[in-house]
Order: sequence, then structure tokens, then C-alpha cells
Amino acid sequence: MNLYDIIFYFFAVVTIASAAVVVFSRNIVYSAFSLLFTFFGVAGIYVLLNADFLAITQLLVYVGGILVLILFGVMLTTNVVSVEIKTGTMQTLPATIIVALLAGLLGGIVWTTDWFVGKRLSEVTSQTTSKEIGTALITTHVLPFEIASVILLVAIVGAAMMARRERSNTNI
Amino acid sequence: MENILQLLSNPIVSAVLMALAPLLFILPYALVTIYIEMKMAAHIQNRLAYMQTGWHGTLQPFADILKLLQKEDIIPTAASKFLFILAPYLVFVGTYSSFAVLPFSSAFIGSNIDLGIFFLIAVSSLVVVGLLMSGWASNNKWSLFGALRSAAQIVSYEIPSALAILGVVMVSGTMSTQEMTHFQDGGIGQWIIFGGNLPLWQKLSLIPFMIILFLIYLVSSMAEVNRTPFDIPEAESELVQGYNTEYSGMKFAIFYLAEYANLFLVSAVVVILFFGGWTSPFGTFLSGPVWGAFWFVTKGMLFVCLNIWLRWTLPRLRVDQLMYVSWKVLTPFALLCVLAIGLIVVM
Amino acid sequence: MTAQEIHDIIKAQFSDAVLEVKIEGARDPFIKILPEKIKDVAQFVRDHAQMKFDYLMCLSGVDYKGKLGVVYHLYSLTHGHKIVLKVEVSTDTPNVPSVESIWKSANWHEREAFDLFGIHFEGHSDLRRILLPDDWEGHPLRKDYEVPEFYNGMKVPY
Amino acid sequence: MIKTTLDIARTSTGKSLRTEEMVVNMGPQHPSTHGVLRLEVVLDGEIVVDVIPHIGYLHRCFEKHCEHMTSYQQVIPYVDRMDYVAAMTNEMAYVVAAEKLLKIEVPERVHYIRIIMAELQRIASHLIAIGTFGIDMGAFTPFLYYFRDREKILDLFEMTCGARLLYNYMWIGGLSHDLPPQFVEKAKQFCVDFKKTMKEVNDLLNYNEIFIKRTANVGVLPKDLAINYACSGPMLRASGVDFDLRRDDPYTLYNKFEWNVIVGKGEVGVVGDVWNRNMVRQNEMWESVRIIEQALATLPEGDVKKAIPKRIRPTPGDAYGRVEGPRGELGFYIVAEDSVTPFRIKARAPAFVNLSVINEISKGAMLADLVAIIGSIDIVLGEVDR
Repeated sequence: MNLYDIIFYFFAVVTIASAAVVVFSRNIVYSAFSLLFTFFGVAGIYVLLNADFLAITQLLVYVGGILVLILFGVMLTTNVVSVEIKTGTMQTLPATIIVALLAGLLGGIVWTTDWFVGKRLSEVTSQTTSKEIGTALITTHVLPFEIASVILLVAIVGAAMMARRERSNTNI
Repeated sequence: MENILQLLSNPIVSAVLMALAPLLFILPYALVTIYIEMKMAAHIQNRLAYMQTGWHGTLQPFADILKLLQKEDIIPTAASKFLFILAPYLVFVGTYSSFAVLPFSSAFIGSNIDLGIFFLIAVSSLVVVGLLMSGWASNNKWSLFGALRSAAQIVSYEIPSALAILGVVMVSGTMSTQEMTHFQDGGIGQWIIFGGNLPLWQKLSLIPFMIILFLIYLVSSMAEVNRTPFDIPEAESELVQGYNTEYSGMKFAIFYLAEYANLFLVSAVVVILFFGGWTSPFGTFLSGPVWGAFWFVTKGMLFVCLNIWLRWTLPRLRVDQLMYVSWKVLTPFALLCVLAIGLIVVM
Repeated sequence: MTAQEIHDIIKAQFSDAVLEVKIEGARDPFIKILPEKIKDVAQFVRDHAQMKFDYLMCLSGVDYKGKLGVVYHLYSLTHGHKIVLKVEVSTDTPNVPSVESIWKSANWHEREAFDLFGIHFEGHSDLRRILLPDDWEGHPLRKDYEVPEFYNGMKVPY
Repeated sequence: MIKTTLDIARTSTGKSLRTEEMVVNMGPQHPSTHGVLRLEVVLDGEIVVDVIPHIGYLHRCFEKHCEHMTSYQQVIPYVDRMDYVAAMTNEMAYVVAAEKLLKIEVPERVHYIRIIMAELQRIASHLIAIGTFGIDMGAFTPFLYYFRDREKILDLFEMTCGARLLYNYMWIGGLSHDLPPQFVEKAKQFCVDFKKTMKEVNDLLNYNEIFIKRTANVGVLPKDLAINYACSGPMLRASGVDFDLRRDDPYTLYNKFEWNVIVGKGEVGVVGDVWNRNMVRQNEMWESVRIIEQALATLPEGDVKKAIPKRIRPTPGDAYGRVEGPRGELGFYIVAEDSVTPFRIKARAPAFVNLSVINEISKGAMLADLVAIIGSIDIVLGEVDR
């Protein structure tokens, strides 16, 4: 077991353990904070996969953006501590079906993917990924990229509109 | 001897040692900066500050640290204990990990990764989570207020600061901090604030935009380190120190250390982005790996002192004025500058 | 306006409300008013064009040993004259109409008089203790007040 | 009426959006409540919905104590401790009221010295008011500049009566002792120095852009409300009411001197806002210097004590005497019966009255503005609670 493996298992344990806390914790704030370690662990695994751009984006978007947003939402909720989250079993049948379908899908992907094995981090020559990602985004994948940006723009305009409508009724 | 060498060659040990290296800088730096801050504040305020401990009070920072170490570490009964303890370390980790990509000189950089400056933006978001955690875990309404204000502030100011960084990245064509510095090598005229080493007409047309970007980054960096006039999250007279109200002893010291480390970090980023990083202002004169470290730290400390100066001179903004500055002034101007720089660079 | 003229106007309007007047020989000329009428008189002197007592300088409770009094020091910013109004009520039923709706500054003054003298101001919006703790017993500035030996079960040491 | 976000949320959907207000307890141990004031603040986000002041943490039974004195003279040290930032003016108010009760006329030199002392004290008190207001705004540095000048005034007081904070200098019928030999010279020197340094701190704080942004149009107290609440002093004058007891109800020899009443004009915002209150104080200090300089130049010779009986026994009756303290109208209502003990003394504390307006002017402001408003009222809790 070399350093690479140790780090990998470390991140894997961090990710799974904290994800379990997210699901099983009865305190909504603990769940939210635990999400931090899940995101962090995933980012670590990305680094091990030599996907440095993805890893940093994961940190920036999920930790810096989404997690903070979730925390804001959670903290501004009244009586944060006393919110009872149901962690019992309910609606077993639909849940089983959905989980089974999902598991099947994931399993299929795992089975059919041509896994890139044999090479370790030390053997892969460290090279930049951002250049390739950038080039790919504005050449081969330019259409999805543009569509995504338009959708985001629409979302921003919509959010601004919703925020404005409340104001327009009052003359502040 | 051989054993030690063998131990050092162990990858885990050497990785840990490398990770500890920035501490060698941060700890003495914090002591010096505390001293400088107190002395500068005192002289701005018409008084002398420490004069008793050591020559002109030079030993006072050590005494302060000793006092903080000895202090009883109080955890409020109603606090969420685990998060309360974790929060200061998380804040410190967020700042500390950014030091990995600071190029102290051409020879020393923690990790010369390709996405240096991008990494720096990303990990500083850990600080926000730490602050929110400390504010919530303290179980104090003032702390929660401080934490929410602080998170809102840092998240808002990351946008203009990231845009300012983007402008510089477009000029230098790299996100690696080390290469960005190499781009500016060759004397004061080659610094990015004067257009870097691009052709002359591009340089000249870039200068105004670069100065605007520099000011934008300077203001938003001050907001990100929560110092006056942007110290709204810890406003003493409003929120009673905000998120760190309930902290004492070593945990408070960690917050304090993180704040000072963060102060140097943003100053260093200003230096890397606009003022040539570790390069000598005189071209090849006084340059080299060791002189590089000297220039880097000196330039960084100059901006640290600028921050201190402003802190002890200006009153504090109000929270809505703060948001106004970020969203309605800095962000549009930063966008305009990025657009203009894009046009200039492409032409 | 002199105190005599002010008195004459008030007397003409509220002939039965003016109980006593002292102008000669007094440091501050005062008019003693029937307690039930104080609010009407206050409203009148504030709004009357020639008097315009728009500024309530001070409102003090006094314990005259057996009787409780309230003293209103009025001033007119417009005309620059002053007058003192006084009311007296018995210690057993210390009820005085509140003038809070006329001069808002009376709010805290009346609360203070209630707190320290136990004068009950009828129609006051928020008659709570102001200087003493909410659970204090008695009204300390009354002349017959005796310092309690215990406060909340704790012995008061002197 | 200023709309809060709560109103906005209600009006937009027609019914109340489910937002919850937060009640926070500001004080008694809070750095910017200037002592032990406690405010129960109802907040909607950052916006103040309601403020309920709770006072009395510093209640020292001043009025009860006075009823147990063995002489009228003994009240003076207690009066000092009411408003410990401006003890001289407190003494002045009490002796003015007591002399009115006793119908005593004091020598002219006493009047002059009292005016000099009261005006010096006004400057000292305003220096603290503006300095601490700066701290409330997050500017720590001006505070120490203001304190440097206050120190010189305290030196003058120390020279005169040996005390720096609680003087017991003005007595009924005169003063405890005459001015020391070099006092006039040193006071004149102080006036000259003060004018120079005052400009410096004025530039440092009052015309700072951020400071103006923070204070202009905040906590506006309209004229009629100010009168209705019987606000006084800089608080009243900042709202545009041209009223100063020193001129309009002269109590010593103030009408002998040439000076102006400072009224808020609203240069950078609305008349009656926080900035105006601060600026009225700032400009009043200049006028005080003018009065002091004139009084020093024309200081008459003479006795500083009038022969009065050791045990004062006034004829029964009551008197209300008031002076223009740094915070506003400071009045004492003294009821005397045939005894050497005061029957009843009521202190009309300006800060007490001024503070009662806080709920009215801070609704709809932000939390940071609330701090500014408290600072601009310039309360001294020793006086509020007595």
C-alpha cells in the first residue's frame, strides 16, 4: 500500500462517512456542515484522478457557492435545532423501485465502462488540463456550452425579476 | 544521520514537512505584524504603544502569545461543542492552504500548480464555511449575525476580486502564479500594472484599466479580510466582535492568526497580480532566489501596512453600503475592464 | 405673558378646576388644578394661541406627607413664558390623568413618578417601573417608605 | 413612515410572508450603549422594528439620598456623581436652583468663574461625546485626539480645585475657593491651542466621506417631535429649533457675552439627523471658546464667596432652576419646608428625556444605525438613572 492508496482510501472514507452523516443526522445544521467534507473528499479524489481543474471547480462551486447558500438557508430557518427530520422508513415500495433502478443504472455504467487501470499518479506525466478543457469547450462542445450559459442568464434574469416584483408594489 | 536522511526521503514525511513550511513564515510574520500594527496605530493616534517589554516594546507580541496560550479555554455550555472547536481550524486551513501557491521566490513555491490563482480563489471559500460554523456554534445571536454578515460580504466581494484576477490572467495568459511572475520579470516597467511585457502600444492602452483593476482588487481584498472600513462582521461597537465573541484562549488566537495570515495572503496576491511578485524592481540588479524572497515579502508587507493605515484612519461602512459598493460599483467596473482588456489583448 | 394673565385665561375657561394660585412671593408662580381636570387644562394651555405651552420641562412627583402631588413645569418655546401647574391627590387613591398624549416627554417622567411614588397615571400607554427592578415592592420616595430588610430573599446588608 | 422589509413582504402578497422577527438584547454590557443601557431590539433581518429601552442599572437613589442630607450644601458632591462627564454643569444647575430658592445674589466674579468653568466643562463633555460617537462609527483614532484636548481641560480643573472628575467646586453662594494665580494665563493658552487642534480633528472625522454616508439622513428627529418629547440641548437644536437656555432664559451673565446659538442646518442631509447632532456639538465648542476668551479678558476682581449661614434654612416653597448643560436642559426642582434638609429634589436629567425618543427615531433604521443614534443622543447613564 503506497502513499497514493493511503490518500485515496482516506478521501474515500471521508466522503462516505460524511455523506452518511448528511443523511442520518437529525440536526439539519450538522447535515449541512457535514456536506462540506463530502464535497471536500470528492475534490480530493478528483485530484488523485489528475483532474485538477475539476477538483478546484468542485471546491469553488460546491463549497464556496452551493454549500454557503444551503447554510444560509438553514440558518435563517427558525428554530434550527428543533427541526425534526424524519429518518424512519416510509413509502418502502416506491423507494425500493427507484433505488433498484438507480443501482441498476450505476452498475451498468460500471460494467460497461472501459476502466483506465494500471497507471498511477506518479506514472502519469503531470500536464495541464485547463487548456484542453478550454479548447474543448469552445470548439467541439461550443453548442452545449452556449446553451448552458443562456440558461444561466435566463435564471439570473428570472431571479432578478422575482426579487423586483416584490419591490415594485411598494414605493420605497 | 543516515536514519534522518532516510526518514526525510520517506514520501509521507517529506510531504508533511513541506506542508509545514509556510508556518515557518506565518508565525514570525504574525508576531512582527502585530507589533507593526500596534505601533502604527499608536503613532497614528498620537501615542506610543508598547514601551515597557523589551526595547520599544519589541517583546510584547511574545507576551501576548503567552497570555493567549495560558488563558482558560471557555466553551459555552449551550454551544455546539464539536463545531465550536472545529471552526477556528477550518478558518485557518482555508487561509493556510492558499499559501501553497504563493511564489516566495523563483526557487521556492509550495506547489507550482498550473491553476495557482484559481486554486487560491477556491480554497478561500473554506474560510466562509468556517466563519458560518463559528457563528452558529457559539449559540449567540450576535455571533450568528456576524457570521451571516461575514459570509454575505465575502461571497459578494469574491466576484469583483475574481473578475480583477481574470483581467490579469487574460493579460499574462497563465493562471500559474510562478509563470505570472516570470511574465513580469525585468524591472518595474514590466509589472502588470504597467501592462507587463506586451508590445508598447498595448502596454500604454492597458495602464488605465490595470490601475482600475488594481483598485478594485485592493478594495475587495480589504473586504475579504474583514478589516475597517469593511469590518462589519466583527464590528466591535455593533456586534461585539461578531463571530468570535465567544472564543477565548488558543481558539481565539487561531482566529487571530488566520486573520493576519489572510492579510498577508491578499497583499501577496496584489503583489503577484500587479507588482511583479518576487521580481526586483531594478531588472537584474539585486535579483536571484534569495533577493526574490526579500522583494516578495517587502512588497507584501507594504500592502499589509497600507491596510493597517486605512484601518486606523477610516470609519466603518454600513452593511447595505457595503453591498452597494460591491454589486453596483466594483462589479460593473470590473466587467468593463475585463471587456476592454480582452479587446486590447486580442488586437 | 405674565403668570397673572395665564391664570386669568385658565380661570375663565375652567372656573371650577383652579383650586389655588400663588403668584406674589412664589419663586415660580403656580396654579393648583383639580386632579381630574389636569388633562383638559393641559390640552387647553398647549393649544391656546396666546399661551402655547408646547414644552413640558419637568414633571415631578412629590410626597407632601399624607398627600401626593404632581408638579408640571411648562414652558413655551414660542412665547418664552413659563407656568407651574400642580395637582394633589390623596395617598390612598393616587389617580391622576396622564398627560402623555399631550406631551410625549411625560411618558418617562410619569413612569418615574409611578415607580418612585406610586402615583397612578390613568390613560398612560405603558405604566411600568422604570428605574427600579420590576419585582421591587413599594415606592421608595414616599416619606413613609421603609427600606425592606430582604430583597428577593437576600438580606439587604444595611 | 419608513417602510421595513416586513411591510414589503406583507404588501407584496397581500398576506404576511412567514418571516420571523428576532429579539436581541443589546446591553447592559455592550460596547456602544455608553454605559449600562439595555435595549431590547426587535430585528427583522438587519432592520430595527422596535426598540424598548430598559434603564435603571445605575440607579443610585440620588433623590432619596438628598432627602437625608443635613444641609443643602451636602447635596453638591452627589450632584457631581450624576453626570460624571460634566460635573461642573451639574453643580452649576444645582446652585442656580438653590440660589433661586434662597433668593441669593452672588458676586459678579463668581458668575464669571462659573461661566468659564461651565463652558470648559461643556467642551470637555462634547469632546467625549464626539470621540465616543466616532468609536461607534468604527473610527477609533479621533477619540484619542479628542481625549488629548480634554486632558488639558482636566488639568485646568485639577489646578483649580484639586479634582479631575468630581469637583465640588461651586457652592451655594459662591465657590469653594478662588482661581489659582496662573489659571487665567493657562486658560488663555488653552483657547489658542484648542482652536488649532480642533480643526485637525474636524477634518479627521466630521467631513470624512464614509462618516457622512453613515450619519447623514439617519435617525431623523423632526422639529415638532423634538419639542413634543421635550428634547433639549444639541438634540433639539440639531432639529432646527433655535433655542438655547443661555440666551433665551439667561441664568447668569451669559447675555453679557457675544456668541451664537448653533442650529442644525442639514448641510449634507436632512435637518435633525445624526450628522447634525454631531455637528452642533462640534460647532458649539467654538462658541464656548469664544465665551471663555471674553470672560477671561473681562474677569472682574472681587470676593468669590457670599456670606451665607452655615446651616441654610430657606423659607418653605419650591423652585425650579435650569441651566443649559452639554446634554441639554438640566434642571433641579427643589421643594423646601422649614428645615435644613431638602424636602424633595427632583433632577430633570436631559439625557433621561432625550433618551425617551429613541424608539421613535430608530424604527426602520438598520442595526448599525441604531448604534449611531444612541451615540448621537449622547447619554450618560449616571444621569439617566440617577
